[in-house]
Amino acid sequence: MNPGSPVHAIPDMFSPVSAPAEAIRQLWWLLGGISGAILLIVGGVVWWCATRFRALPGEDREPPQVYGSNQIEFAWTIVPVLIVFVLFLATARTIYDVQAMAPPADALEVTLVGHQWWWEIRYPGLGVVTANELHVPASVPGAKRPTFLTLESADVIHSFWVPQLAGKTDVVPARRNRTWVEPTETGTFLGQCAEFCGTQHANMLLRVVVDSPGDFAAWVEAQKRPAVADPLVAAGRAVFESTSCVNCHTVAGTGAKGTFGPDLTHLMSRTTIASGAADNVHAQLRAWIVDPHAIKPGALMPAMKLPDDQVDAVTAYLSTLR
Amino acid sequence: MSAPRDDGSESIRMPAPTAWPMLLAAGICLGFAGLVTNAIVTVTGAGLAVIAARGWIREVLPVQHLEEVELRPAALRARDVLPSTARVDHLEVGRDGHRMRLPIEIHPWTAGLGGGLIGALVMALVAAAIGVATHGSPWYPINLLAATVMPSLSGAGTATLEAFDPTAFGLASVIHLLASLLVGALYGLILPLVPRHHVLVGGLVAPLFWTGLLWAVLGVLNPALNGRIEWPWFVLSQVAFGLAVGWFVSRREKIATLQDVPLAARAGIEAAGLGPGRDEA
Amino acid sequence: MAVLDRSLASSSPGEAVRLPVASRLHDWVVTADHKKLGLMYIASGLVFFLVAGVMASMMRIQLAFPQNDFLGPNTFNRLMTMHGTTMVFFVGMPMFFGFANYLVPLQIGARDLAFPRLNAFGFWMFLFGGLLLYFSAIGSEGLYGAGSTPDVGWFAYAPLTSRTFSRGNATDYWILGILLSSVGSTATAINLVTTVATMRCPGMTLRRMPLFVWILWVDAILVLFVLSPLTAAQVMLLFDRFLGAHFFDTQAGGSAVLWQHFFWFFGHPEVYVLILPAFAIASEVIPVFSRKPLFGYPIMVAATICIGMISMSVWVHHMFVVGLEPGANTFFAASTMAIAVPTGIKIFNWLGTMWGGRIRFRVPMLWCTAFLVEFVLAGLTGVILATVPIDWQLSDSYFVVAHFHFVLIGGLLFNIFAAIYYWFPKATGRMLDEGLGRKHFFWFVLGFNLTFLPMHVPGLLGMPRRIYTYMPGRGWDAWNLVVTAGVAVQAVGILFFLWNVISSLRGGEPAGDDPWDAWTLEWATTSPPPEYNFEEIPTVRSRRPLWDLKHPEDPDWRWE
Amino acid sequence: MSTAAATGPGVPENMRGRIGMASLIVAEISFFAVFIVAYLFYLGKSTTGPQPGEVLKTPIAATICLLASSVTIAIALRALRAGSLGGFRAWWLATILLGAGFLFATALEWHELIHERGLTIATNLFGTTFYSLVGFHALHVTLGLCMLAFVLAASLRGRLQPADAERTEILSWYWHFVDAVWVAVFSVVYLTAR
Repeated sequence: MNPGSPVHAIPDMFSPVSAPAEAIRQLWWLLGGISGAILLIVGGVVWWCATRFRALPGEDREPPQVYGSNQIEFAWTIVPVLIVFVLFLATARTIYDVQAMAPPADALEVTLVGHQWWWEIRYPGLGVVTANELHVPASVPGAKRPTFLTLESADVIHSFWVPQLAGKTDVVPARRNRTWVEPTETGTFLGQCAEFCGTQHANMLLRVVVDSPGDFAAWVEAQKRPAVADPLVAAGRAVFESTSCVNCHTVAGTGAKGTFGPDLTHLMSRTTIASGAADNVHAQLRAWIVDPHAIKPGALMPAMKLPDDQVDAVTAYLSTLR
Repeated sequence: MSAPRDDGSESIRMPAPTAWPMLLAAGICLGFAGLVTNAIVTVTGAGLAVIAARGWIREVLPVQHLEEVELRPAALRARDVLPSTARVDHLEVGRDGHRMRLPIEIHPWTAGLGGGLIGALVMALVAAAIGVATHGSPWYPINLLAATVMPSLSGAGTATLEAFDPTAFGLASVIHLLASLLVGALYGLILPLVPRHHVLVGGLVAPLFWTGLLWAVLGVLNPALNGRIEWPWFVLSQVAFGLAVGWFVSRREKIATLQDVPLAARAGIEAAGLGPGRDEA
Repeated sequence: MAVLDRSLASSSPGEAVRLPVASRLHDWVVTADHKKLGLMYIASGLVFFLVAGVMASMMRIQLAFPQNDFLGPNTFNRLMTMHGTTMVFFVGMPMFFGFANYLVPLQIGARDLAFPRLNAFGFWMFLFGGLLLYFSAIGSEGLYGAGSTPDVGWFAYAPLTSRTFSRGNATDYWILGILLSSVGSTATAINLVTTVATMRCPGMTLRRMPLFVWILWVDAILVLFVLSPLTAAQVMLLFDRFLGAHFFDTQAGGSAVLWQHFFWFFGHPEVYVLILPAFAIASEVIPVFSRKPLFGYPIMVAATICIGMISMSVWVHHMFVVGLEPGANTFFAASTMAIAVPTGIKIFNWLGTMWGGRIRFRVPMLWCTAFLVEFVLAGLTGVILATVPIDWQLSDSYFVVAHFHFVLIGGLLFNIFAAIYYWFPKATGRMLDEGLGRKHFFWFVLGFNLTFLPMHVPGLLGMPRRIYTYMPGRGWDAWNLVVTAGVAVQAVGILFFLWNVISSLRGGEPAGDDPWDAWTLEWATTSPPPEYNFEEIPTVRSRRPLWDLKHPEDPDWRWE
Repeated sequence: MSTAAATGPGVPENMRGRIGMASLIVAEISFFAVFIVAYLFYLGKSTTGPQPGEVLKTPIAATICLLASSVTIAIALRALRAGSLGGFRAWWLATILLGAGFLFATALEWHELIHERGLTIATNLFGTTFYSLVGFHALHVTLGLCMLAFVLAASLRGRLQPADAERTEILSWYWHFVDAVWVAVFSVVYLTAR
């Protein structure tokens, strides 16, 4: 991971850094330009009618009673048809451009699983599992490497949307949707679930970290290490493994193999917890363990009601999961 | 309309007010509300619905229940609609007064569409000729046009673009024909509105106008064409199209007879006084 | 005699014989009169409108600042669901049926709808359905025994609505409330279709029918086609929730996407069901105040029918992001863009009507003029959203929220206001106040644009809809604050409106039969019309029967 | 003296009933269309349990009953028009019996499916779509039978005259519609199962 890479705070579709998003921005300018022109023309005609044809006070005459004109009707039918035809052609090409793209042999495959209300991220080819922070390699000249995402849902419909990388694609249960990104700049790009998925839809945030190819390889290596076994936090680990934490969470190399909640093996490698609702710092992590609903009301993780010393121990343990 | 009457005793039969429809609605709604509340609610609702349905049926069968509504006394009825004092202006047409019948001799559909077809043919020939002249292949411009909708062609190399591709040929033909017919129809409608210089307007001004528009948006519309286009040749093929359509349309129209009538009439405005009037309805 | 007294009491407010409240209330409850039912539809629609408007304001307060805690997520989601459901099913629909009920028989010279009692049944089903939906606030099984309104969004995507993810029975209230009112709506639509087909007065051929009636006729036919699929889909959901069926159960092979197909097969035409009455109102108001007949009447009829038909083949444009085949996306992009053409033709024809007229800018015309501009913008953002790749970015973002509020407020609500100002004198015998009306207009239009123009921007900056809170620093903060401020300005406009209605009902200027110098048949009877509408059924010879009487020297029938 | 019930001039009085019934039928058709689409969409997508081909038998007798009832109701109407109230009652009763026969056959089929084959609405997607579609059709047959019975009762009490033929015919449209839906259901459910 490159700590110097910038965080793009505004998820703005006008600053695309990836091929599909770039194609969309181009179409936007075409549509925006034509729409703006039409709005100006129609608005101008309304303004002209409102000023030029306003009745004068006391005027007691009826204007000429005009019923219509077939020629004019045909003309103002054909012009919109032509405009729509042209827009349709550009739309059709872009649809096929983005949707019919076949993954090249060296594409990175990632499976993104939407949960209420967090993201599970799996790299089937690399054996890496993480949550809420998607790392992808930048596609640089000479080493072009698009990332193809398979989108699955564990419960209800969610939607994957990182505006600077690609348009959104829904994450639908019992259905495998595909989308792809090919970022050309490193940095952290923000997105979030875009389909209403229940109580905490608003806090189902997603960060995409685009690493240089070298950084990405280093990150993958770090993720493959088993969880640190540190005697100082053995107490915390004992608490973690003896409570129902393990029913929902996985920590690789331990007995915790639950899949309802995020994989915690490398929890400390992520900058946020609770799918972006809070920063991943000691105080927030502790607060989250004490009562998740104070941070994210309605979250599916229960407050475990642990005594303070046990909370400290668990927090210490989790803080070692780098 | 409503002539006042002296005899206030007249009456009209109207459907009598009734509560049964409301009670039936209440019964049905309660019946379903029981699903989310309590079975007793369903039972009550169903019972109410049966009673109300029975009441309703009795009200309309065998003959529906009407009540006599007495007409209002004459003083309270609507006033007669009186002739207005406002004078009505008319569009003035030509020299023969505003009630003359317009000699409309335009055949916009046939002329415009026919012109569009001829123009399409001429433009295709010119474009193919340009393709042969510059790349030795008539398929080159056709493939470029198809690249508007085919991403596979938009990034293709020159060799691919010079080869024949049946899909591209089909798509390009459809796009070309549709666009030509639409523009041809526009010519048929708009050229008669222009008082003179039809060939200049249709053959040069209009093609230059849309070439300018295309130039502005082609980068998004068809990046492949945009990267490879040679504008002088493009303009030439558009002008060929415009001339062909303009020639065809203006040859079919006797628009000279309309040159001294005002725009409103040339535009085929339908208005009181412009069409044929009738003496009786 | 009692009947006569009643009509006297309502016709001449100055010398009213006041009946006891209970007795007057009873008259309204048991009535089968299309005018009373129409007014009840409109009045209940207005009440629901105020309630849903308060909900919207609360949501905007919550969103004014990032990480605000005015509302919690559960409350916000309930408000969001109820606001959408109410506005679509319990404001938009009753407004359509209310104006259709009141005006269609008057405009075609009939004494009532074809089935007056069925009409009453339709109204009460609608009202009781709405009340049942709102009863969920106290009656449903919520957390800790408290009531809970539905919180699954107004289009209630499966499987969020399954028993697994939506516990308690708030979702059942959503299903039943809409389902029952849909039964009423279908009944009223059948009634309207039959009325227009069979009850027209002598001489009123289809070519002479006011465009208002034409559009509402097409609209009622559209309701017949599209409302029962929603009912069917809701029945399926009900079976899933109560009988353990698997229609939308993704665990048993059911499809979450099928619900979307069914819902939007209803849901998109529904947008046109709501907006067509607005077109009808504009087609009535603009000619009268421009002093010209409607430009291109036959084309307007054709465009209306086109819109009705195409609207049933565009539903997938709500689903461009669910991952359908590129072929399907391309087809539905084409059909969606195609529907812009007849809609554009309508705009041009209204402009053609204004062009060359002598326009009187009274309050109804102000609303219709504003509608023209706002609706063009709404239509253009619609075409932008029909462009599938752009929709991949903007679908489910605040851009969409801004777009459809432009359609439903700038398009529909502006025209409803126009209609209220235009026909209020006919229904009550009193004019609404012009000065208050102008204040209402300027405040509301200003507030509307302050709210919904800036709302496009956070969508472009990546803000999804239906979020109860958001992180600071994403570039959304200032825009959201402006949007919320706009709501306050709109509220001022609404207060002027309410004050205007209340004060004019009590002491407005008497209207007379025909205050606007208009041309359709409803202005040939008294204001308010008697129970039987016309003493004698009128006979018409042209589209503008009153013009023919006012200008015997130059009647329409000579030229049509 | 005129009544509000009068239709527009030149429009026969009976048109109101006809157009009203036609509108109702349009709404009903789109209602059934959704269930038919759902049935076809989920055909073969059940993850468990019986498939249509394993449990459905082609209901020949029920189909004949229902199709025949469309014929008998037409004959009954012709008798009513001709003024033969006795003929009307006989054929009308035959229609009711045929409809009841159809319902009985459906009940037998469901009984077998539920108790012997173990297929309920909650079993799998096939059960879900099958019972909904066939069930809603049966519900419409039941409603139709209630209305037919109502007319028969009126006729037996001497309240139905040849002058009421028009209303009765409009009711028969509903019955024909229910019949037509069965033809669609039969093709979609039973013919695809073979």
